[in-house]
Amino acid sequence: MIATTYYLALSAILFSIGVVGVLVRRNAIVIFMAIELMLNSANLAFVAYARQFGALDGQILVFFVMTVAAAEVAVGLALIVAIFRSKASIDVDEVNLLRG
Amino acid sequence: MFELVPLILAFPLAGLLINAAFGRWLDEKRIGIVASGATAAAFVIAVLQMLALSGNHFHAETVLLADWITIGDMHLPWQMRVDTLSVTMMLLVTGVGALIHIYAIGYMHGDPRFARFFVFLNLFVTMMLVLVSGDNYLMLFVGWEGVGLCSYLLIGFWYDKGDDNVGNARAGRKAFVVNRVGDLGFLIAMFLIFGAVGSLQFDDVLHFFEHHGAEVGGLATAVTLLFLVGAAGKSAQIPLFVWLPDAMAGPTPVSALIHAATMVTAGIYMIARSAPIFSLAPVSQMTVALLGAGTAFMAGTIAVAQWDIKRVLAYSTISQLGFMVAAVGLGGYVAGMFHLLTHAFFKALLFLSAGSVIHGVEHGAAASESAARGVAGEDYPSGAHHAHCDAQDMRNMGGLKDRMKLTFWVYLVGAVALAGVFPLAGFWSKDEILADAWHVGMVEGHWHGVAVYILLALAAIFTAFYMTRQIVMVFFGQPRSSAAEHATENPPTMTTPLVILAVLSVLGGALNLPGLHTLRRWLEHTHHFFHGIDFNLSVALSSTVLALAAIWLGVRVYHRRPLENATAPDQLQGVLGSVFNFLHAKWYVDELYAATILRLYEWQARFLAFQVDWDFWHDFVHDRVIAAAFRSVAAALSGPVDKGGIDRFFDGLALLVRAFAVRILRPLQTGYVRNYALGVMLGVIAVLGMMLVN
Amino acid sequence: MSNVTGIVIEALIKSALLAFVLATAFAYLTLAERKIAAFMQVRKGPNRVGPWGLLQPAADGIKLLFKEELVPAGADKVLFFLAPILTMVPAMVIMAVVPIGPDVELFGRVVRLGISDLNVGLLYILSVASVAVYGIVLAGWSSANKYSLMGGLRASAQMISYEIALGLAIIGPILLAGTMSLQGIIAAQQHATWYVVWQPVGALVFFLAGLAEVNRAPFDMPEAEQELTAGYFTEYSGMKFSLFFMGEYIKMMAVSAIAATLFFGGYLGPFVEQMPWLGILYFSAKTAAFLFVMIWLRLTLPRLRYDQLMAFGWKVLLPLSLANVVVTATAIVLGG
Amino acid sequence: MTVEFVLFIALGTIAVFAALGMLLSSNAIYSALFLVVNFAVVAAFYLLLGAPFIAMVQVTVYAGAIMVLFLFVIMLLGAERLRQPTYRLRWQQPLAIVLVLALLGFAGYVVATQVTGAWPGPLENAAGYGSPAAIGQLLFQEYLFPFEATSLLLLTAMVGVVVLTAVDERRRRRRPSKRS
Repeated sequence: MIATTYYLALSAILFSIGVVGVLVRRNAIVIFMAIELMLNSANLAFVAYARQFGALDGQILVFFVMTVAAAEVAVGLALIVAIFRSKASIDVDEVNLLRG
Repeated sequence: MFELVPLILAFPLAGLLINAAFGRWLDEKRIGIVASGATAAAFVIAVLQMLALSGNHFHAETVLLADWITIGDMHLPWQMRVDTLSVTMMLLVTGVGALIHIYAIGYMHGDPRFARFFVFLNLFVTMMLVLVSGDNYLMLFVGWEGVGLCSYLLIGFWYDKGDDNVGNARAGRKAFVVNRVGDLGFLIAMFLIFGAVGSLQFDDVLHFFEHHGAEVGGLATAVTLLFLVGAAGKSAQIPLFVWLPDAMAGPTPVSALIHAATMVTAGIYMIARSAPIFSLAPVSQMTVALLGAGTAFMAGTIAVAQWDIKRVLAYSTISQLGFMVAAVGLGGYVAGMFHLLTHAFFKALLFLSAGSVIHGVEHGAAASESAARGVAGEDYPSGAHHAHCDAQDMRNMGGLKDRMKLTFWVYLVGAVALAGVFPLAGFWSKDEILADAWHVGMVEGHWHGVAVYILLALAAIFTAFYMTRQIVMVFFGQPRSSAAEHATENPPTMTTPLVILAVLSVLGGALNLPGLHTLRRWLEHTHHFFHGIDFNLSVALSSTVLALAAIWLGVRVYHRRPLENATAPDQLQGVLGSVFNFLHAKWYVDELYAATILRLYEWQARFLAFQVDWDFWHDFVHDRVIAAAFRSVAAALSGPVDKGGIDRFFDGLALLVRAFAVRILRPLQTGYVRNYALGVMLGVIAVLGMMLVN
Repeated sequence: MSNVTGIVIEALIKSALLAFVLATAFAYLTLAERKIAAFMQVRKGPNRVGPWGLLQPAADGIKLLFKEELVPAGADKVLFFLAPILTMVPAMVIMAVVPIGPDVELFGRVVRLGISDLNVGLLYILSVASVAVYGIVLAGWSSANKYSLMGGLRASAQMISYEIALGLAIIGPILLAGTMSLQGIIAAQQHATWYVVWQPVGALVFFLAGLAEVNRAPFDMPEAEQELTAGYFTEYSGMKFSLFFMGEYIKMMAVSAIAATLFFGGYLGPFVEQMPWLGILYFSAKTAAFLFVMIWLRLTLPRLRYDQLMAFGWKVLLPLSLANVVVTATAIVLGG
Repeated sequence: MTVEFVLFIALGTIAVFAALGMLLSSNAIYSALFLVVNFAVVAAFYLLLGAPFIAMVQVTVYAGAIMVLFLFVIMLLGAERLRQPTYRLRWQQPLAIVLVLALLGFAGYVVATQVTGAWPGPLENAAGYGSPAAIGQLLFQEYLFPFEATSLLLLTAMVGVVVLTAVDERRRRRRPSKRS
């Protein structure tokens, strides 16, 4: 039995990597993947907690997170495709029409 | 068989719905067949009801259609009543109605609003049947208002014709408004009845008055007088008769059906229906009788001095309605109903024949005009009243006897019947009324009976005289216009109903021959008040002598020295002078109303509008007091307070906000997603840090 | 501890055995396909190498082994090399949860004929099947060839689309048996009849979707020769090519085996309880029957157009399988 | 304990390196593949944590569907590499790293001080823990409403995607054909 702490630490590390991905990468798709990574690290923490307390609710939450992630990816990728159609690029730095 | 009675409403209703929905796609023939067929089917139902009644020992029967109004303890069912009185009216309405429908197919040929006309006619038949078949006063009132509406619609049917192109519409309005006065009386009467009895069912109400009427004193008198107001409006009695002559603006079949044969008799029907109440109120009865007799006399005198063929008939109608009202006022309900029936026959006949004459003359006008232009005779639609000479003015006619033979003969029959010459229908019914008056006056010794008798006898003399005058002016002598010269006989759809009605006018008296009293026996089953008196030979003889004398006089005045041309003065004008003018101007009744009621009303309205509303309320109170006060306060507020203080404060605030936004906030909006994400991250770190510190 | 070691050793032996059997079966499946094709087209087929051409697969293998491995200039070399392996591995791994016979006694211990029996066995099959698409997609992309890329894209779209119908078709047996374990489903069919009786629509959908999942005719769009030369493996040659080939045939076998297990009672048959080894025979026979049908279909039916294929998947199979699930669930609830 | 711990360390290392690979590869395809590896390892963790159902769903949904969709879009757009490097927001990179280190510091502090001492060791899980049946029971009884809500969410997403990616047929038709 591995202590829950380890899983939490691993989850924190993966989450941080995801954050860096969102903040640093310019490729919209990669940013998306980084967000998926963050969701996954959260899922990992959920499952670890679920085992810690012997309650299945954490696993159910993972289930819902996956559903939301699937929907989010579908819409997000569709948005990226739409942006690509008009800009011929998926560089997020080129999509700055909202500049003040 | 009584359960068939709803069909009597359903048939005309279906006819009107079919024509209203599909009329624009149907040709005239089909529209006419639908409408006439619907009315004829209703007539068949009415005949079946009559047979059903005889099979039921003439006992009244009610048929419940639906619960209509239920408020608390008050129940007003939508219930139809089949008794001898209502069946009589049903037979009359549907029978004469069907004939007039058929006639109208020919008369309205080519009219652009052909389908609408028949929709209105069917609606009228439906409403009239609601009126006569209802089992309570409220249903009667629904029909009452419904026929009023139809009357309005049909008087103004050619709403774009008449004086200034709105004359017909105005006539319709006049009819409607004058009728409303009567309706008001009727309504108040209903309220009184309901307040006293708690029901409007005929049986309940009449039963109440028969057994407790004496206890409530003046109620019966009040109710009956108010009923009289209603009846005066609908049946064109003094003082509300003024609308009926104007109603001649409608197409002639309408005049025949509504303003001679059916709707105008609604008042008589209503009084007959309420006979038990009237019998409790001798004052009302006397009023009714005198009013009817007065109307009969007055309208008779006016009819003598009119030139418009339909106008003469209109006043004649008022006069005859006066006969009926007088009859029911004298308690001679059977005589009144009898005269109602016979009058329906010969007045419908006269109107339709007059329509035939007008139609013929219009054709003649069209033919002479096209002949003048050298164009072959075209079939001009009747609706196009484009003749340069008035096709209804008798002075433009003359000599039509040879050109419209059939019309002449049936017109003659109708006129003689109306004049009350033995043995035609009018003779029997009118004599019964006179006999009633004689009976009341001489036998029972009431003074008003004598007065009524005298007035009615005079009216009968006038009747014979003006009918003679009309016949002579229209059919004898030489044509006084090219239109009359070219007049032609009309198609069989128009003449066939004339012949049928002529036969009825001749034989109608058989309904209630002395000794047989068929009608009286029949009607007695509805109310035991429906009794009659026996034939009075002296009255009959005297009235016949008077009528013949009047005819002789008419022939003498008009036939010996015929009118020379269309613009020549009337022969009577020379004899009577200003009296003729007075009569021709209809006793100046319209002018009297204009001078009294209208002037007063207008003055009061003007006073209210200009003095009270405009000058006082608007100019003084609003403009001076309120507005000025408001304005001064607003000026104070807007000037120093708003502009000087508040505005400047917010302007400065806005400048500050703008400076802040431009200098600091705007540069933050880089438009880079990653930048925003960094902001989010900063926030997360900050929140986490705060949570840890705490 | 020795028990754990025994289990590990047993699993290793079974895995190796399975790999060997699958490889051999693949070899002879290619021969069988050629023979059957020849029979149906009234010709002889391979008959030169060995008696009745039985050594033909070995000859083919040796030929492919010694062929030159070509790598296109613009290719992504790592993925180009990885793709065939990624295709092969899921195909073999998927068989791990399929029981090929009842428990037997061997060397004094009860041996389960089948590597593992997961309580989420069917989910395992689905997840592995969903991963199988990577090899094809990456092969298509890494070849730096338009045809290959098209093939890869088609393959991914097709497999994602049909996976849904496949998954929904599997729900029928799960609902009936009340378990996701394949052993459990077979056991349930021992009491009831074969599930094809209760789930004819489910079986049909499963078979058709399975055909599409393994890119077999008439759903072989990713490798449509006329349009895409050879689709995603246009640029492959030698051993890498044979790995793709092997992957496809092993997937065929896997789909057949799973179909036989889910709807046709797996290893069940007469006298299995008395002679457990008979089970393997029954199982093989059923699987072979499916394989025969697949080959038969390929030789009979023309290829679908791509839009027809997608429309069929989304507008026919998916609603059908959904309706099947609804009807099955309703029937179970109503019938207790 | 030791075997399991070694397994954990090995898998954890793979997970972290896969995540870093995702972060650092310049080619989006490699990023995606690294992420797939990461997901697979996380699935393995789920197995270790007694959640076989979630593990299988993780592989099916994340690896089998979501990442395939990513790959599909990357290939479709030909967008594995950005065309030209931009020099905007260079300053953000160090700032981001500093912030993330702060985050890690917070997390480490919390895990080290508050979680470790406060909790007993993980409970031994009852039989059937994490099985499809148990999850189904919970999902369709206690979490029925959220479950239905997610179905609505998915439907909405589906419609949204169709709308977003649909080519405007009218605009396409208005464009004059080159041949004519």
